[in-house]
Amino acid sequence: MVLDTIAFALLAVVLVGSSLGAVTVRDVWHAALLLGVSLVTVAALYVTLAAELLAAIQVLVYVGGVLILITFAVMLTRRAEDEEEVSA
Amino acid sequence: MTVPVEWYLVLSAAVFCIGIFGILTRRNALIFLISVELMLNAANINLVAFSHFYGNATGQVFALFTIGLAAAEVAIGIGIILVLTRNFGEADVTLPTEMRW
Amino acid sequence: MIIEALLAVTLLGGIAVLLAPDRLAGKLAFGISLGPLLGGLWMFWQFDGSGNLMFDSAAKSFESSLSGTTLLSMGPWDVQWLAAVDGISLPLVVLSTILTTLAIVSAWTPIDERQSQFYALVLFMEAALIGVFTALDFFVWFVFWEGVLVPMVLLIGVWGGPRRKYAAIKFLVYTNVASAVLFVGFLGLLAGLDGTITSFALPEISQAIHAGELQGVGPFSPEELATVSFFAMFAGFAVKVPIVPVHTWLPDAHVEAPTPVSVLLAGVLLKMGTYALLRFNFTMLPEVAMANAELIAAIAVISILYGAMLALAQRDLKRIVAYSSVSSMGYVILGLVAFTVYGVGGATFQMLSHGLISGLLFMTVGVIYNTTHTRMVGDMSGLADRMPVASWVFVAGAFGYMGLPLMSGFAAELFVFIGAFGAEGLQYSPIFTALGMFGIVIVAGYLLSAMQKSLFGPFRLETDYEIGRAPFHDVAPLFVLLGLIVLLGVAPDVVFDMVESATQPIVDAAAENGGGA
Amino acid sequence: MVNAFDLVWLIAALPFLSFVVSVTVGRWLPKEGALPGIAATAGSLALSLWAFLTVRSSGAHYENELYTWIDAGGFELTFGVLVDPLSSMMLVLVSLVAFLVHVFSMGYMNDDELHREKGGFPRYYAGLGLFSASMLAFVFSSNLLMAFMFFELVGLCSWILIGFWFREEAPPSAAKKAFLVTRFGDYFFLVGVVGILVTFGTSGFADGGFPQIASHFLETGEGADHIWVPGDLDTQTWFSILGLLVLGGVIGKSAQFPLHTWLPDAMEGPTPVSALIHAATMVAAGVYLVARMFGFYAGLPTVLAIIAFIGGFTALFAASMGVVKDDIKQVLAYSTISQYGYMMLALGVGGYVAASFHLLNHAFFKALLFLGAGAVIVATHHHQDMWKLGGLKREMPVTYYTFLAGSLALAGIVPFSGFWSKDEVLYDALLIGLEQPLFLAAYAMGLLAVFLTGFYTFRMVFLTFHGEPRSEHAEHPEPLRWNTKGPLAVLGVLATVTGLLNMKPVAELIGNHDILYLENWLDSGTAANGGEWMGSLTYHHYGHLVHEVAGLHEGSPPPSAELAPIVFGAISLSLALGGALLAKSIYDVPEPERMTDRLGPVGRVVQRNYYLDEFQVWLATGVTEPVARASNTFDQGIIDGAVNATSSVSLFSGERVRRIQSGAVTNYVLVIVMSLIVFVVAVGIVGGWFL
Amino acid sequence: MALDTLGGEDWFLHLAPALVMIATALALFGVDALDPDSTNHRAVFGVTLAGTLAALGSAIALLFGMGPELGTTLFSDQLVADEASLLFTLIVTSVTSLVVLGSYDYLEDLPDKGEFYSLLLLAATGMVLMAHANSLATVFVALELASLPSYALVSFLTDNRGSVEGGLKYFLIGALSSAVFVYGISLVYAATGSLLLSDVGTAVTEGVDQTGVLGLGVLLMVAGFGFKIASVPFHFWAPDAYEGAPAPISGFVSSASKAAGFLIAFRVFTTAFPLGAMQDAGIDWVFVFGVLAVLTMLLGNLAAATQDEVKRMLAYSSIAHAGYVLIALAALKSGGAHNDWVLAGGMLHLFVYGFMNTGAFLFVALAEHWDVGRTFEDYAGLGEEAPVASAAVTVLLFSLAGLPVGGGFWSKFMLFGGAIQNGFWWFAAIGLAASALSLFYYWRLIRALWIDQPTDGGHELDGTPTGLYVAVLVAALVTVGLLVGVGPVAEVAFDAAGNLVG
Repeated sequence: MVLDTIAFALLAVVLVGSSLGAVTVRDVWHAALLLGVSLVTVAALYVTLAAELLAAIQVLVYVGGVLILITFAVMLTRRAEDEEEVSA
Repeated sequence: MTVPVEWYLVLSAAVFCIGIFGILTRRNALIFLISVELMLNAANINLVAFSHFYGNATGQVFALFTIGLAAAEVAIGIGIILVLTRNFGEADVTLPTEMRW
Repeated sequence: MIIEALLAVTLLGGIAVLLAPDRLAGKLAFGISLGPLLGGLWMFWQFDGSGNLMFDSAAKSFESSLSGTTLLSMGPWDVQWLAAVDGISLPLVVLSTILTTLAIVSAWTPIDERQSQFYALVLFMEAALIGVFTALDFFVWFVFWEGVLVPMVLLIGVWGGPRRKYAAIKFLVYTNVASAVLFVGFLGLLAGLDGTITSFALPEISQAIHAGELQGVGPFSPEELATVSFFAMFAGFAVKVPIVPVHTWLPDAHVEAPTPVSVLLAGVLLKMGTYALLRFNFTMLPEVAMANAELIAAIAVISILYGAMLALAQRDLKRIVAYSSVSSMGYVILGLVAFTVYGVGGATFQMLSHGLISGLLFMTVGVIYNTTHTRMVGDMSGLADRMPVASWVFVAGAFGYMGLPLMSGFAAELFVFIGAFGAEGLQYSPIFTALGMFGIVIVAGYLLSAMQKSLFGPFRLETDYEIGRAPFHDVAPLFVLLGLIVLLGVAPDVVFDMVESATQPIVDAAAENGGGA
Repeated sequence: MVNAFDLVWLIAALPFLSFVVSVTVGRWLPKEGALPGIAATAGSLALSLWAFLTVRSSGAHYENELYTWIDAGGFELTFGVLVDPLSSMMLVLVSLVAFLVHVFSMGYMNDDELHREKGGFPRYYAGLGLFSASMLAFVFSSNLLMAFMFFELVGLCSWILIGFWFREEAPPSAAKKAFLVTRFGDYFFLVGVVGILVTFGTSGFADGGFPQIASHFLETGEGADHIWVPGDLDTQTWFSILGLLVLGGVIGKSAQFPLHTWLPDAMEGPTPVSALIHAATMVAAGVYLVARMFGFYAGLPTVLAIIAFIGGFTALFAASMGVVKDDIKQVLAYSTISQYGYMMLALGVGGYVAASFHLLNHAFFKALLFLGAGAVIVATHHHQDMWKLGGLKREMPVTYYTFLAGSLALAGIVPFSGFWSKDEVLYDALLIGLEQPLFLAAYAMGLLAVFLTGFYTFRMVFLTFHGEPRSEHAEHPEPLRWNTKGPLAVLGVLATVTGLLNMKPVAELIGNHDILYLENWLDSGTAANGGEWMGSLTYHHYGHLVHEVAGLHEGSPPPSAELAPIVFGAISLSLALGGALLAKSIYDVPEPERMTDRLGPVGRVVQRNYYLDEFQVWLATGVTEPVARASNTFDQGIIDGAVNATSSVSLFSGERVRRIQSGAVTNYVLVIVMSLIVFVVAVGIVGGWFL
Repeated sequence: MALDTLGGEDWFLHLAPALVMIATALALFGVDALDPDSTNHRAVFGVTLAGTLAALGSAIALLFGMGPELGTTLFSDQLVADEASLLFTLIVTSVTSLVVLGSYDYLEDLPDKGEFYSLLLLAATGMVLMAHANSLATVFVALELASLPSYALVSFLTDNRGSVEGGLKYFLIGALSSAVFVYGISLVYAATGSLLLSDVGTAVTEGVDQTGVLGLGVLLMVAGFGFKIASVPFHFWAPDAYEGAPAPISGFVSSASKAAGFLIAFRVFTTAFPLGAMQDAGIDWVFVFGVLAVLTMLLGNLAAATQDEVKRMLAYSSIAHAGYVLIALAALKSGGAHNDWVLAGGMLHLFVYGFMNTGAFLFVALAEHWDVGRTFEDYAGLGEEAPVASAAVTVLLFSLAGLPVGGGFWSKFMLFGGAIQNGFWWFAAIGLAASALSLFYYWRLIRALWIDQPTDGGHELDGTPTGLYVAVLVAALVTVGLLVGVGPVAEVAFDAAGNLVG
């Protein structure tokens, strides 16, 4: 009972915190990492809601797929930025 | 279920708002994407929570679709962002303003 | 079938002309236009109908077996093909065909580029005009009504004068706004007849309204609905007529349009407005018209006098004739609101008469312009010296406009005045009429001044070529028109008999519904 | 057996035919249209005489519908023929003068090589033909509407003929002025016609016509059901309004004050035209019209008073201007106005016979004077200024003596025709005037005008024909041919003798009323067959109406009843003679002087026609034109401005609205989110979600 | 379980158009994969055209009752096959056919032709599925299926900054909107516990506890739809995307995608959120749509009136037309006698609009093909040089303005007439005023074509792109044909609308 509540509260705090972090940190790379944190937190939240399968898929698809895509994109776009910085 | 379902509602709303906040405040296209992902997740939290609440699987199934489509969206989005970077040199969404008015 | 045949011949002829080479287009269009012309005259000859189509009592003429065919079903409503003529519409059909043929002939000289397109558009417009005057289903009618607009705006826009672009867009948007307003007005009536009618046939709608079937819609009581619809439609048609203060498209359009188009614009298009006013407002909702008779009469009188004053201030011959149309159309309104046989019949007669006379004047100005390349009164002087035929025809037309007896203008104006003077439903009718009649003095003022300055006096015009007589095909149409004007002036009964028979039911209905008389 | 009456329509149709001939093939004919015109008017004259004699012999009157113009809505408008003593007399008069003028025109126009109008003569004769046709049709009109229509047509012909020399500046302008001023009067006329049609349902003159209905109602109060009166107006007042409205046309056409200004300008037209149209016939149309529908006016005292006063005033007013004119045609023009004033005065006092009499006489002597002036003009190569003439008596004896006959008639010198009719007019006016002071004022003005008439007439005669020639042209005038002299001679005889038709003073003196041929003629309806309805068109009937219905009683008889006409005839004769003698003393000298300069400012005012022309020009150009221009500015600026402003505002707001599309996607998102929030809040508050 | 009862009776027949298109898209990948380096344009084009025409034909056949009976649900009520879905399938497949026809010449010199066509077909499939969607889940999935290829198609010209910019904006706003939309769905689910439209409707009718949650959800869904149909204020992507996209794609997105978006809006709001119950609950979506309609009509027309570029003018005009169609939702009335009329008017307008608008954009494609230029001035004199196409587009433009030269007149009449019948005369008034204004800017193009003199002596028009010509002509002919032949379509629309508003 209390445990559930505590777990929810904990997860909520982490989720909100990491989400806020994801949209506020300067560096895109950090933002992507923080997004990963919040996605995992959501997966954990699913577990508390008895949606284990969904949680697994969340981790697989989101963290495994989306995050990697984003990471990839960060690398690609950052390189372009860096080049510009160098040239500038 | 001991945690009141409204709490999930509030939590998801918070995440949703954070997503909107991100979209409004950041100019980087990737952050934009990240924010959208957060909003989609907020929806999913709702769906899963109420799926649990109502005891039917509908919400969960739908959440599954959402995850899938979110992934596809990111894929397309990143493609576009890459083209954007190629054409405009930066992944800044405020950069392309040639078409206006 | 004759009506359908006229439409088909004109439309297909238009397409044929469109495909014809430029150098043949004018002659070909003339040949094709003889078809509807002869058809129209044959109808006029054979006309055996009586009464007004909007009433049960009408004996329909030339209604074909196609009439009543359902074209579309819109939920519970049917759009039908309904076409017939009565004593009001048949003369207008004939007028349209006559003026179109003459306009085509008069276009031979001035129109020298994109000829096949020009003549094709004229024929398309003729088809739409015939449609407007014969269709009895609202939607078919409205299709034709707007169908006139499209060729006309292109004719002005492509072949017009220096400010044609401005004139065309102004005409287009202005009249289209008007159409929108009248459309809403009419839809209001339809909404009020919800459940009563099953088609958009105008006679059915009119009879339903007369039978008191109109119900309130939304916040409006039946009476309010009738009033609102009446004025919405009135405003819409007023633009087409045009009535002051919604007349300002007219001078621009007239002045910029090429001569043949001006002829059609003044000769027939303006009649669409008055015809529609008669068919819709004054036939369907006579009680509203009578309840607001003084207001409408005041508008008419203002149109007459104000339009005449504007004409007085102009220096461009075409503009003078254009503004005089505003004035002349005021008489039509004055006649309509009188709700007497002479008033309404005279209004119809004035439509015909004005069509012929203004057509004649525009054509004459065109002939003069073709030769002199100016229309400004101050630029020329003593033109009668070099162009006697055109000048004296202009004189004849001008006197027709001034209401010289034994020409159609006098007959028309006299009928209107007689009709309006003793109108029972119109308070102070003698005063309104007398005020309106003062227009005949002002019209004489500006036309005589214009003639004195431009046609008479010593010849003076700076040109680097010899001013000579106009070619035969330029002046021939003038004499046809002049002949018709005199014919109608000497023997108005030729037309007025059928007009009267179509007018009487309106007057009777007004007397019953409006409680006047 | 062909009845003369059945051919009356031909009287108008023949000149119309000549009009058609002139227009179509005139230019290829010898004399370019003159001959068909002469033939047609001769035919008309013959037919008119035949009709006149038929009326005389049978005492019959004839009314017939020729053609139904329109028949709708409860009443029909027709063209018809009404032949009675008045119209048959007028037909003869008009066709005679028209015939003579056609003949004269050959001399005046065709023979004048100097002022040949290339290709213009067919137009000239077409105009004359159309005019004759219209005027004759006007005369035999059986109803007011038809009369109005031909009234307008003669106006058109007047316009065409005044502006005949359209290549010059002045004639077209004068033509415009003439048409416009008469049009102004005709406007009231038309309102009146329409009003009469609506009021009575008919505009017929004769049996069952509106004069009969009106007088019957005024007399007995019967028949009100068939009379439409607007609102709660008093019926008699309404009749008076209608009468005044019709009078508007009369004032315009007969050149009465204040619409007389066009007539002097109309002298720009060829002189035969002036003779025919602007002296003898068309200008008479107004007076004739009042006489024609006198049954209507006779019962309306107010209208009669106005007619009389306008007439008297015009007579004096125009005469005063005639005194100072230098142009021979101008003098004649003002004298014409003045003489028509007398006729109006006569009608206003119920002097139906006197008016008709003066109309008849005036037509002859004024046509004569104009033709004489025309002869002078053509002989001296178009010199009209009397100060450039003089001494023509010797070179042009025929012209001089006929002109003198006309002048004596005009001045009212016994026994020439003018004396008799003018005297009768004044006598009638005096009789009514003794009762009603307003009429007495009209009489006084008329009487004073007699003196002026004598003066200006002989001033004209002396300046033109007496003394020494004052210019090259006057010294050697061109010889004239028969076609000028013939008409002059005919008219000269007529001007001398027509006065014998109605010598009222003589009749009173000898007590034999049988010699009042004209009066008996105009009263012959009752006398001849006593037909019921014809009573309504007789002098007798009119007199009855004037006295009984309008209440204009003749004043107490003058001191010596038997002598009265003679006495007052003597008074006016002596005034005329006085004027003539004064003229002789001043102008019948070898070196006459311009006296107008001595009149000082008054003279200038008179010479400028009391600035009435200026006033009317000011009305047209100083008032109407600025109003028109202001309307135009208003139209272009405000009304069209509003239209253009609508489009400008639309486009401007479009220009503004599209600026929210800033191009930056973050702004888009911001707007979307904000509007979403607004929606949520708004709908939430309205829907009560937060409760 | 037999194949034909997998999702319901005859499901593959019901879904034949969609299936044909998916199959064609897959076949395209196959054809393209055979030799990726040198795509055989004719073959790819032929396959695509055959596929879309087959889909179109099957839709027509189904509509004429040659297939299974309509009005059934498939896959456990997830999809529905009724007149409405068929009508919109017809719209989508027609538009797709026209666009495919027009694309042949447009793509002549561009790479990745196979991808283009397959994306087009997939997007079209998504739109057809939108027409069939019967649950919020399928609505969302179909919506995304339609949107994702569209993003790619808009930014298809990867070297063209405009195309990329348009695609980016389309994508970003689209992503946001789909997130908002799905969040709205989740809230509706939270309030009602169901995603099936009918079940949601039942739950709403029975009353929900959480009015605020439901209301918020509904409004968020409105925003999602608003994005799809480019309604003000969710329209911002539209002008930029339409302007930047390849012209055939602009036509495709602004016609087909909009139509599909409208249909699910019609379906969702009439079925899942019954007006009476919602208004009782204080969620007056009709009012919201009313505001949207007025804003959209006004802003769309006003902004279009002042554009300098033809394509952007058409883009704004397409927004304006969304405003007219929104009246179909805004003029519904609880218990209104003429709800079917109003709704049918919207459907009919979308149908006619599909042809008019696609035709107009394809004309722009023609101009782009000829390198005519972008602004009105650049188009000057085209009427003389390409009279047939210009005449066709003249008819289309007049019809867009609502003049009775084409079917646009009837559909506008139905919309405004229905609004008046239901008592919302002010919509009709605003709509007609806006239409009148629209005539102004459509006229500018007509004027440019026929009246204005070309500034630099005319254009060099190389070649006659047959496909584009045929497409523009067909669009014009159908539009004109609908003037007299709108009857059957109107009947279907009435039936479809009747099914929705009952």
